[in-house]
Amino acid sequence: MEERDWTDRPLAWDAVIATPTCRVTRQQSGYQSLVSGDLAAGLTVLAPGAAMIGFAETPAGADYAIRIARDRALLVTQSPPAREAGWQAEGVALSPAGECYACLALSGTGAMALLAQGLTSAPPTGSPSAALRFAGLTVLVTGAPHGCLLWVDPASLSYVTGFLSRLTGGAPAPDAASS
Amino acid sequence: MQRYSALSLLRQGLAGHKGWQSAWSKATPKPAYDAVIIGGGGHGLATAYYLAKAHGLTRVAVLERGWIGGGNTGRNTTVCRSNYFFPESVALYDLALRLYEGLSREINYNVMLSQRGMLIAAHTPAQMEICNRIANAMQINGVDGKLMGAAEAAAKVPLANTAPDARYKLMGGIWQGRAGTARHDAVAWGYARAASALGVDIIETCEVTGIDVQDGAVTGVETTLGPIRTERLGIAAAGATPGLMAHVDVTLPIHDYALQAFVSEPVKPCLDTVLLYLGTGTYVSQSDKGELVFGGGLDRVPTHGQRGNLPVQEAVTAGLLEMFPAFGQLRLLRQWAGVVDVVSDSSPLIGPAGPEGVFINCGWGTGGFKAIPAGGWLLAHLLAKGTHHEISRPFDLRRFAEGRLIDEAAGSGIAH
Amino acid sequence: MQRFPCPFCGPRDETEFHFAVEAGHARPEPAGAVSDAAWAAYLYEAASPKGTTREVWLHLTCGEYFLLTRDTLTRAVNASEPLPGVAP
Amino acid sequence: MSGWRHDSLGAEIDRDRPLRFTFDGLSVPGFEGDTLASALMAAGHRILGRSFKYHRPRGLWGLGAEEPNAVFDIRHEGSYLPNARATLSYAQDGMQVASVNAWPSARRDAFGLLDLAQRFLPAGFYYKTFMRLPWRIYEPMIRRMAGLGRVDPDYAPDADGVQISAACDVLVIGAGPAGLAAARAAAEAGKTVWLLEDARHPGGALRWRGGEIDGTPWRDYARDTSQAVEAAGGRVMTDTSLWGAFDHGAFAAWQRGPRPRHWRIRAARCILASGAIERPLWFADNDRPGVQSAEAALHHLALYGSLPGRRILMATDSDHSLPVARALKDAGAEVTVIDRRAEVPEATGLAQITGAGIEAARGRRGVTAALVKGEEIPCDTILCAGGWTPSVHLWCQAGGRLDMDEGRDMLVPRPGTAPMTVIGAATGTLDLAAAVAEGLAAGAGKTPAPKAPKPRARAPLRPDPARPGRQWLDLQNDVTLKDVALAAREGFTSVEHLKRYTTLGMATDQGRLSNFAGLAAMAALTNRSVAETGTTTYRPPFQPVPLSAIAGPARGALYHPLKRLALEEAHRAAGARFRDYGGWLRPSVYGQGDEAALAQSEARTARTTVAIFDASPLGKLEVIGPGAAALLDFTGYVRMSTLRPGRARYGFMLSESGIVYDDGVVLRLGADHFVVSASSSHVEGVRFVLEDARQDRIGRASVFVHDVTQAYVTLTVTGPDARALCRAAGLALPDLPHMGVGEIAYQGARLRVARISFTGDMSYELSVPARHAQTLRARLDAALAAFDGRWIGLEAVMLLRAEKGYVLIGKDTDGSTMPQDLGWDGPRARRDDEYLGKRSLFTPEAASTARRQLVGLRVPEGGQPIRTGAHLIPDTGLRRSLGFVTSSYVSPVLDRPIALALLEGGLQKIGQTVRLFDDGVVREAVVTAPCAYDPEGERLDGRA
Repeated sequence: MEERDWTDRPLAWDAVIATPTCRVTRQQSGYQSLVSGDLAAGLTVLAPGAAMIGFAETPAGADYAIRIARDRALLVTQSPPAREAGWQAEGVALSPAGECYACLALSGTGAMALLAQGLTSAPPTGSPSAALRFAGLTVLVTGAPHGCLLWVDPASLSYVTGFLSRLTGGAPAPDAASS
Repeated sequence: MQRYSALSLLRQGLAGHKGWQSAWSKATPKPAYDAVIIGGGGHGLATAYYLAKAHGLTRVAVLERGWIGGGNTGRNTTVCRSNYFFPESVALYDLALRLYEGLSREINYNVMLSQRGMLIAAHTPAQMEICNRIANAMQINGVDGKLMGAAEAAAKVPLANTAPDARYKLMGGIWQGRAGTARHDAVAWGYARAASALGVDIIETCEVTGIDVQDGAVTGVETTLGPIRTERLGIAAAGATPGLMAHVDVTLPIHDYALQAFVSEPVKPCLDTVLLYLGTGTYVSQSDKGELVFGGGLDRVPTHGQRGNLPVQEAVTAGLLEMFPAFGQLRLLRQWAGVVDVVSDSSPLIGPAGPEGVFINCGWGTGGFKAIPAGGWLLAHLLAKGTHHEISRPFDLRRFAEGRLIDEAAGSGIAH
Repeated sequence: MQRFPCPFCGPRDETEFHFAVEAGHARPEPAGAVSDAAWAAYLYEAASPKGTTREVWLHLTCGEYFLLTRDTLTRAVNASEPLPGVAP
Repeated sequence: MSGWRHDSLGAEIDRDRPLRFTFDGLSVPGFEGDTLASALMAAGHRILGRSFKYHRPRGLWGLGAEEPNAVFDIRHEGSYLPNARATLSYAQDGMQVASVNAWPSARRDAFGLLDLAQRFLPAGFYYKTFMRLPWRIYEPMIRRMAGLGRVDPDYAPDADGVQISAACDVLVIGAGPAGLAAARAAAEAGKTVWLLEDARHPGGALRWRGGEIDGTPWRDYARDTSQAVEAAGGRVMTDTSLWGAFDHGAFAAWQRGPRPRHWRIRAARCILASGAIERPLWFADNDRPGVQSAEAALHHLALYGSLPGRRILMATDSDHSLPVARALKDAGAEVTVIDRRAEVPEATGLAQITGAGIEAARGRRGVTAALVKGEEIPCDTILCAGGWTPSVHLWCQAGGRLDMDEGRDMLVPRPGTAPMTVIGAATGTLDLAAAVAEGLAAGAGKTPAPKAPKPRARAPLRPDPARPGRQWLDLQNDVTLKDVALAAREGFTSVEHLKRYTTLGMATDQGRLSNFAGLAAMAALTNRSVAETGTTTYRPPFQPVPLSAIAGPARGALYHPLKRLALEEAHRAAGARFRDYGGWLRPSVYGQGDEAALAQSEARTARTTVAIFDASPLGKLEVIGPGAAALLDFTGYVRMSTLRPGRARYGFMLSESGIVYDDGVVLRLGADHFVVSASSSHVEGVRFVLEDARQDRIGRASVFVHDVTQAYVTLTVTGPDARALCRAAGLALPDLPHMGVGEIAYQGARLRVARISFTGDMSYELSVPARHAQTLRARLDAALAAFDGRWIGLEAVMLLRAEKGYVLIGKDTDGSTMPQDLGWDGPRARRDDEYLGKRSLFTPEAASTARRQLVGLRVPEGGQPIRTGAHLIPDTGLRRSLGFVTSSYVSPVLDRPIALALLEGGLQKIGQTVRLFDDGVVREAVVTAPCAYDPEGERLDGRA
């Protein structure tokens, strides 16, 4: 017996997890930027029309900002913001964030129940921040028409997909089985 | 003191056990004592015993707000060890272990010190290097520490996880053969019985509500059973110490946290050592009754409530099963929590504090049980002589202002 | 399993929070004018009250430091407020 | 053989589906729906186990989690479960069931002789003997005797437990009549209700007693309630144990099934309807097989058609158990009621002996007679109806207190002491209609009115110390009344002392049967009331819960997540081997064979031509805003406000106690824009330090921190040919000095170039957005061959930096290392502004010259490498550590071992010989400066 031999490979990023009530797929997002400071002013100059969304909220348009903190958000836009990175005169800090977050779509009637398996408590209701602890990591959760989107740091993507596939494990999702 | 032995058991057995006397006398407070000790846990009772035994001071009272041994003495995972890094710590904990080694015979009470050995298990080359650092530190300090390789370590814990997908594989670790466990309640009762036999008053359900000070020196304590005069006050009250010291306007570098412990249903022998996994932070041993006794990290919310919460239970249990997948067959039987007083550098506070005549012995954090004999020995020395024993001097409160911290977690990379 | 209110995010599980320090520890400055004892008191001392306490906590997911008033014995949470200077 | 099966009764078994299992090797028939207890009873098995201490033969007592005796190891279809209670385990075809703590079997246990020595083995006997030799000598024998079931070393249950979090308006615990009524009322009021039931079916005692709830047959009521609860968005879950009540309305439940579920439930309100457990009676040898709970007998008869015997005595002191006697008689047993009351209403058709109780049981391996009024009455079964003990565990877990209800002779919840509403038998209400009324009121949100005190009808039933013989209080742990008397005599009179000294209540039934008895006995022995004697605390779990359910799926690779590189697959394809470095899975070396040799070879290449390594985990914290420089000046040991844009500077972050917390390079991209390269395992910690200072000191509107670590992949090209390789790869690198920072366009994105060296050779840190990582890697890779370059892993990088004496925080430093100990005294000596940790650098200890300081070590020519972890000791022979070796390698370019160490007063000892201690072996080395290679830094600019 010696050191752990790390030969297990990361799960492919395009792996699909499917259960009778839920599908998990990787989804491409638009351009990501981290924006801090005066968020209202920031959105006006960086992505006019983009709405700010909180936990499990579904954006109306293609451009939107996912609120992380009181003065910080992840801006997701279809084209890169037309400003240089760094400090903006409007009192806003801007960092292009490439794929700072990888986006997993959980869709189907069992999506929220699957999400709840990674939380230490029932999902919050009406939280202005989309950030929360999932499976021991800080992730962002936004809404989607048929479930939710889970935004996780790319280095942990393999762990998160591994976690989700062990949870679903071919067994029916909890909604279908328990009552 | 009525002597305990196989023969006395035999004799009493034939007499229907009618002749056993109370293990310790139930005392009521006298107006004054030569020394008063607050806290009827292991440390307080040991202090009283050594005051009487080693220093001949018998006008001594131990004040316990509940029942003796009911605090952290009766709420821990019973591990005894001295596998520490800094020489100051090794001297302290090895004094405790040496006193433990002769304790059952000395106080004629079987505290069941089981020196079954303890393995601190490492999983990566980096951890093995740290383990070598500690093993060498122990050897230099005259303690039986040894670096163990994978095969030797695995032989000590036959059921440990060897699956290829184990998160933490056993690469080896530090072995201390003299480490082990002792019966926690017996330590409190044994010291109480021995102290009581020497004339110490053990006063239960007596809570201290104030400390009397005149001209900068202690003159007595106020209690729920009335005032008691004394010019020497020892405080061995763990998590209650900050509150007691607040009476004399002393603020200590202590935070109180809940530490949980867990017990499985009893099974036939399957683990013969004490094991701490560096990877999971979970430690486990099997009691003589067959239960697996295990624990892990603190509940990281400062508290005085003796209750644990679910997230830590889940993490510690997952850690145990990651170490021993076969233990997934077992069930949790009991869970409890103690309030531990954690000092900023995770080493205890022993020495004078506040008014003249007041001495504290606290801040043992998660590691107080193993230190009971030493804690008692050193506090007794302070109370009797008014000055430090060489072993307790480094643990004086002044180390913070001097910047002379004894930070084991930082020094060894291993928390208590 | 306790639940603390982040002044911004709302109630969240204890696992999302990290205890920072008891409230009211003003940093003594400048360093040259601070005694060893005063500095040690600032760095290490804690009242650890049994009962009501006011503390600074960090909400790990959003990064906000805030003030929490709670009872260390009953674990009741009384109030949570942002640090001074936060626009409501 | 006394138990038997009625030919038609049994509401929950399916007689069309027979099955067979083995018990201690004997074949036992049963039906689908049987528990092991009901099947074994029906088949006539009486001795089901042996007691813990005396190995007394024991039979079935109860009907649920309180069962202390019938505990089995069960093997079935590849799964294995030790210590399973017969009452809670359902029989399945082919199961192999074995008794525990007995050899070779419970029927014939070789250790049964121990009972003969019982008089020398009183409670706590082990505290009084076994002291002559070390305990470790006696212990193995005792350990072998102890324990119940066995762990199967070859069976590891799957880590497939599901953990789910949920919330509800009203949590109702227990689906007996009171709980059903409460759930119904709450659901009809529009609340989201979760109704949890431990048993497989709702109904509570009505399952075997029958009856109506609120005017409706109970089955219909239960069905309608389920529908109402689900219609209102709630859930009804059976086979689910609510086992823990935690802070702030949190609860934990274990739902059984093929994949067990661990539920964390947050409830706005909780209604506790956990019922009550029948209390035993105390008489001599009340532990004999055949002595059972009366209620359990009715349960087994009505649900499974199982009867414990044909000649049954039932001892009681209330009317509540008369239906038990009647049902058994109707089923064909001969039943005599022994009623403690002198005057009782005539129970039609039942033989009655009034004004009497059982004084002793007769029969060694099972009841053959009972002693009543001094006369032996032949019987094969003694049923005990000793009254009721409310199940208040969860109430107490939630902080609730208890009151002694003298009239009902029960400890009941004291209203208002815990955030729960308790109803039904759990609060002492045994009357069905009253319990239902309490449920309806509680479900509608009302707080129940305090109960009217009930006058005490007669002296309560208590263990009687005056009676001869041994009376068992705790069956599994073998605690008798005499043990409690001994505890009282020896002063262990507080309830907690009693429990710990005698082990009463510490068995796997968690004191359900014994706690009250022990309490009552101690009260009687010490002339105190039960209230004065006190109660023990109940802690989770309410009943034993599988560790695997609590642990959940966080096992193996899911236990502590590892971060993975975007280029992991490419590195694997290039032959990389991986290791966990501070939570990141990174290449250690490339290729097969001895790791140290590979690392040497990689390092040599990096010194002679060029090498590339993946440095992506290095933190990238952007600090942006007018207050950025001030923030970094305060949080850093080295001032950054004086850094020019386009340049980088190495610095430290200290804790307030002056200890080096992290090191790294800060890049200044613009006046208000910095990037902090935190070390890979400290990214989050450094970010929170920056946030703290920003929010609490510098001003939260003037500076912001963005963690963009994972947006980029960073590949570091290092070696004399670094620049040439980059150019060969088609990168139009700007002309940068050492510690210069620039940017070039790369495939429509930006590639940041920083001339930062962790190896001492010319290095280019190339950072591109992750989506361009593959092409950048491929281009560099393609260019490698021309230079005889290679990819190198972390082991080689560690070696290269050690040759230069560059520290690795946490490896070459410990929790006492300050920057001056690393030779960085400048800012401490010169900075007059405030920064984190400043004051701590000036305590008496911090100013000492005898601190442990970083040095290098050189072994004599031809000497072997030093092992990391070796200590430095004085040459005076004193056994004292002066420090220790933190890093050790063999340098391929120097062709000799190198090492770094922390040594007391080390900076003044350079050139001196010191002694090294490693596992008892002492040798010598010479203290050197930390940097062993190219101390002048001439290689930083690469090949000319």
